[in-house]
Amino acid sequence: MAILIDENSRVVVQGITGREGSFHALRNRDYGTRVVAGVTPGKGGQQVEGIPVFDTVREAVAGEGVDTSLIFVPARFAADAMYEAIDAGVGVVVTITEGIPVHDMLRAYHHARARGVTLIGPNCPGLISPGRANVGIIPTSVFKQGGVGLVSRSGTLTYQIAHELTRRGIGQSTAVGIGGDPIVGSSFIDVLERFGADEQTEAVVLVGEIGGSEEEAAAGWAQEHLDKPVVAYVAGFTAPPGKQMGHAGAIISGSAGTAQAKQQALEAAGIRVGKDPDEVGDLVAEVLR
Amino acid sequence: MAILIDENSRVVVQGITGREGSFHALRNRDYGTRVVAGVTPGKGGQQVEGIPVFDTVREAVAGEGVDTSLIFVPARFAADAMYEAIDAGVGVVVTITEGIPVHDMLRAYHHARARGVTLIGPNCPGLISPGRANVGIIPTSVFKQGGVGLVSRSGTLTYQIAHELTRRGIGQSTAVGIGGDPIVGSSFIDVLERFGADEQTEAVVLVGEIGGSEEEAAAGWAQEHLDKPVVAYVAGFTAPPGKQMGHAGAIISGSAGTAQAKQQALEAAGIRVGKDPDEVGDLVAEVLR
Amino acid sequence: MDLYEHQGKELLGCMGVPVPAGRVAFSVDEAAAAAEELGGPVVVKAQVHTGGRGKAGGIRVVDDAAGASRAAADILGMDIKGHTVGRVYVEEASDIARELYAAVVLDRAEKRPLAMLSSMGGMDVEEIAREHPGAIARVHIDPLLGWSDYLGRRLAFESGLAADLGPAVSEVMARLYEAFVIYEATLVEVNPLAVLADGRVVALDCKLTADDNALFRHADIAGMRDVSAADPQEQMARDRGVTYVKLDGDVGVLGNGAGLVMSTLDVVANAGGRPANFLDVGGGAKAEEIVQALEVITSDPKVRVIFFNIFGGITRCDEVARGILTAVDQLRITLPIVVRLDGTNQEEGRSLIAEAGLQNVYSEPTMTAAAERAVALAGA
Amino acid sequence: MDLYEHQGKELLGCMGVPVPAGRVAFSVDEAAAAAEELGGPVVVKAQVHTGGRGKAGGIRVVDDAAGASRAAADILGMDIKGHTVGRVYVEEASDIARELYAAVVLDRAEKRPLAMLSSMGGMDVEEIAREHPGAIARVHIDPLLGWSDYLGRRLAFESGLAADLGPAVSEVMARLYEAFVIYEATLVEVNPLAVLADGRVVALDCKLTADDNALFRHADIAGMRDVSAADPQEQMARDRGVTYVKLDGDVGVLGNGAGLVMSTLDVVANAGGRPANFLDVGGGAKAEEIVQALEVITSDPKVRVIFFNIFGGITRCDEVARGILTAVDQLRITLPIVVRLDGTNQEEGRSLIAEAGLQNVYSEPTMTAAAERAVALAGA
Repeated sequence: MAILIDENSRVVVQGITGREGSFHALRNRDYGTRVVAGVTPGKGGQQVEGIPVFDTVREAVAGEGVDTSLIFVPARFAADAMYEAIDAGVGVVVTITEGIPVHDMLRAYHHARARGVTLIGPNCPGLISPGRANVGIIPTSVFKQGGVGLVSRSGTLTYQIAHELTRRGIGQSTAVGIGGDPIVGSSFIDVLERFGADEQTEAVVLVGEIGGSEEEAAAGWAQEHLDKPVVAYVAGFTAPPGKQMGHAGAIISGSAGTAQAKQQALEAAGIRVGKDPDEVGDLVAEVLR
Repeated sequence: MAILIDENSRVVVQGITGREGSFHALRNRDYGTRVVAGVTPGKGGQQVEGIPVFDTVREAVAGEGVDTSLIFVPARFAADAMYEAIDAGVGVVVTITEGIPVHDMLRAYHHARARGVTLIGPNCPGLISPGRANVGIIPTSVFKQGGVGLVSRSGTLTYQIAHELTRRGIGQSTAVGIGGDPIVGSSFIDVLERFGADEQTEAVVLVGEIGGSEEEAAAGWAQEHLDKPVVAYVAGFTAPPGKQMGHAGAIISGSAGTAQAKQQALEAAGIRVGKDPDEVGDLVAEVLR
Repeated sequence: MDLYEHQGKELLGCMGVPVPAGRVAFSVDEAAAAAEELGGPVVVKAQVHTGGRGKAGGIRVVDDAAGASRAAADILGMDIKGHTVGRVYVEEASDIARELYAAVVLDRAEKRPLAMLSSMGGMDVEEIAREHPGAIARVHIDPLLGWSDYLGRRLAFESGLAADLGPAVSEVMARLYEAFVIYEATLVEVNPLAVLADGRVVALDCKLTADDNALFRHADIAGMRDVSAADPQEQMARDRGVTYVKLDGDVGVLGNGAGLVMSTLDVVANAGGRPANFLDVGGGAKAEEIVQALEVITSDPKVRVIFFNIFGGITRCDEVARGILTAVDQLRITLPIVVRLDGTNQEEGRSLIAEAGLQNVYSEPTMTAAAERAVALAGA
Repeated sequence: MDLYEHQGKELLGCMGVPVPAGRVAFSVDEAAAAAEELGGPVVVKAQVHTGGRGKAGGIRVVDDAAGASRAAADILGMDIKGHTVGRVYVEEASDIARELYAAVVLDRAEKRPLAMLSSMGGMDVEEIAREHPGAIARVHIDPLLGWSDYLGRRLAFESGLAADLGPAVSEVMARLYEAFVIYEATLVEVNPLAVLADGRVVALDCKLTADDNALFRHADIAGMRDVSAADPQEQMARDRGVTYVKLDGDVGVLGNGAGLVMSTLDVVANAGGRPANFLDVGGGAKAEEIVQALEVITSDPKVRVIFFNIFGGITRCDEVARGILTAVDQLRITLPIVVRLDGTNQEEGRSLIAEAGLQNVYSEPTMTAAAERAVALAGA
């Protein structure tokens, strides 16, 4: 039945009248997602191609019964947008925005957890349950419905890996881009836990990158708690140490956090690691055989 | 089996080397309570009549497996003491201290709730499960073990009412002084909920006073959720309007919060209200018959 | 602790809430000088810890220093609901286009701060709530997370003020919440929050209640206490660290714990008597505190009998007994004292009283019996 | 953004952390003047964004202005691990009795700030952790609740410093946490935190990393950026809003999204090539940003081929194609460009490239094929 979002999800887009907000709201709706409301303060009462716009998330929840929010507001206002969604009772909050201050996310993370709200992102492409719903900026053409759960810290790598799966005829249950920032709302483990409980999901692909220790933690967790096959990919083997590679998340500090260390941890947990996206596709095909 | 504390509770006294702290720690131990540790920063390694003193609550938890804390530290340090207990994994935190700033309690309340920790007080006498344990400053002589749960916003009124019960031969399961401040860690409803689930408790006495709307809320809750008889007492019928009566909690504002209004709400919920502590004793004897 | 308007405005001003320029004045001359300094028309406002000063004639708009002088002469010394006006606030007059209501208050039931905004300002908030239900927008604030801008937007939209005043009122609400937290207030109320003819949004009045328990962190606010305005007996009680409220009757009541003392008042009333006061010695009172508490009670000439109702927890009955005996001796108290001691160290306490054998000190075993005895003695 | 020691100390000083008096100097004369002003013996310290300056000779204790002048002459212009010293910090010399370690850092795994205190200061924290496991006391802070005094007590007791230094180090830790929050840092490290001979506890060094994403709220910190220290190409990239890291090879790599670009580097390496750089145009790049990104890459003379790897989500392939075509035209690029476009508007993007028919622009359908083609062209 996919995880987090499906054909019944009722989505509000915060920042819907912005350029990216309206573009992707309509793309998501075109895919079949129930994009039932938008929010832009001061534009309540307007419509975006038939999607009603509200001044506050609270009104959108009251008016359209939304349960999922997709946030496109600028970085300096993004935490406030998350708080508004959480306070209004939205259960899944997906933030695409990049460049959110890390202290904002520290607070938002703990606030959301205390309220049982699932945050996805920020600095992420969102998530897609192929054939059911697309909430975010993921290009849908490379996805097809199926049994592989995909979870990734990198947006474009998510598409690349999905592309490798799809062109081998392997579909996906849900692909979740958890985001590349140092503090994101949902970790690999949070998503793996859901894939573990999801009947549609038969195998999982985990796409990591240098920096932090999320992949190592996920490897240990999967070995103990997940009884579905996992294939992994890690980007950044040739990244020079001590340099920041785009994501604040991709900082190498000493030996921990290197792609090599992550690969070792994953393999030690019995997880096969592809050397490039192409090989990941081959490995998944193998484990599904 | 009583509520919140019993003969298995392992208690740490924060501020044990102070005058009140040591006096009541020993009184509580004399009653049979397992007072297994004390905390006073800088006095770790000492003993108070055989009770080991630690520098931090964390050490007390590690060393003596405490699960309950009793706090006697001065008002300006009391919130910090609560945070220390919560962070160390203590499950029930009882604060006797009065005069704690209300903004400190606002934060402590929400912090404790988010962690599933039960706060009792502040500005309260603590609680006693007669024959099992006494955690606080309650004089034990007027209590006896039995089937009446007692919950009160006032310390001395708690003793007075227990006295009325005991001299009629009616024992108590647990008596909880929730404290008289505007923000306390546990409300009437929190305690009623526990009495409802407690097998030892056959009936409940609720002791309220003017100010706030806790009694009204508790009346409504009890009518819907509690299938045990409740008798109530409310103090402050002759208190002049607009005056603050000792507790910050006992402020009359307009008609809401008056003793009359509370009595009406309680009676409307089918709860009998005694006109003085003596009559409360009679009413309890009646409902237990 | 309630602050005067001018004190509250000083604090709000520090937090960035726009307030008109003004000066406090304790005399007619100071009021005239303040008006002179401010220039132009000014408002002279009685500073009292109660509402309704407008209707009582405590607010006057005047054109110049001479007018301010006359207004101050009328207002200073005025009695408003039992409060004598000891100071006025002289403030530049504002050209008001519209009056709003704004407040942040501690919501005890929800255990969270509550921010309120209404387009219907100027009148009493209970009146707005009664006559225009739904006209007050409300948002609760998570005390751990603090303010976030969406709360201001919600208030602005839900009060119907967003279209033209959205950013201004959102900003004021954020500043009021900051003041509420920084000053550890239990109430910050601005009524009216005025929209001026030139479009500015300013606080024209301010009611700020600070948490007494937090004053140790706020020397500036603690220093704002107007000791001259306090009842002398209540001030005496405060100096001695006991809670005292003067009432109308003749039975002096003293106990430990607010609940028990309130109950004692009720029991005295049920027995047909009239309490002279509420006095709570609090928890853990020592002998000398008992002496001081009796000093406060006996300073009220209406008191004909004293009812001591103690149920000891942290308070020890022996300490209380020692205090009573010392006080009777030191203060030469001849009034009858009815004593009821129960709880911690009750035996020692009762023995001390019995052994002293004082003629005017009566022990009673129960609260009801003690109340009846006290009421009988008051009538004797 | 890493701050220099003197900048970090300035910020810590504002938060109430004790720091010695000091002056930054950009020349020998300024260093001498600073020493003169401070009086007495001073320390002259190279200001560089790297560790190990002591071993490199970048720290000198001198007696007076003349000594400071000589030290500054030696140190200014010095190369320390590839960083040229452009400024020194002249600080009053401290009489050190003991060296401690103190830090507050963002713990990504725990998603909470972590405060650390150790009695073993002066050496590298990794070294302390390796050689004296257990010598570093650690506490996590709840970001919603913030600091509370018990955390300082725990650190003091658990690091064995409570007996004589408890209050002082607890206070410093509270101030460091406040600095961490107020300045929105990801790291505040004081090593050594020194106990002086007179008992004072002062920060003798400071490493503070501010969150680039939060600089819009901190104009003071943003203004501390030393543009002269940045690599000119990286600065050029920053000015153009793209993320660029220079590497050693000859295959210029450009993609959207850090993960994909890193993967591209790996795939180039797997194909036997050597990437010349990491360049992430980020999400939603427009044509003009593509042009600017190509301007950065082509400014590196070592680049022999450019590999464009785009998988469009928020980025649209047609925009990228337009950018490439414009850049080739405007910048007169003759280097071979291998382009791989997938995702949003991929058909339009590929058509635009195909229709333009440029000789030096090659389209490839897959990432691996494109990498192989790029590596082959680089070797050609």
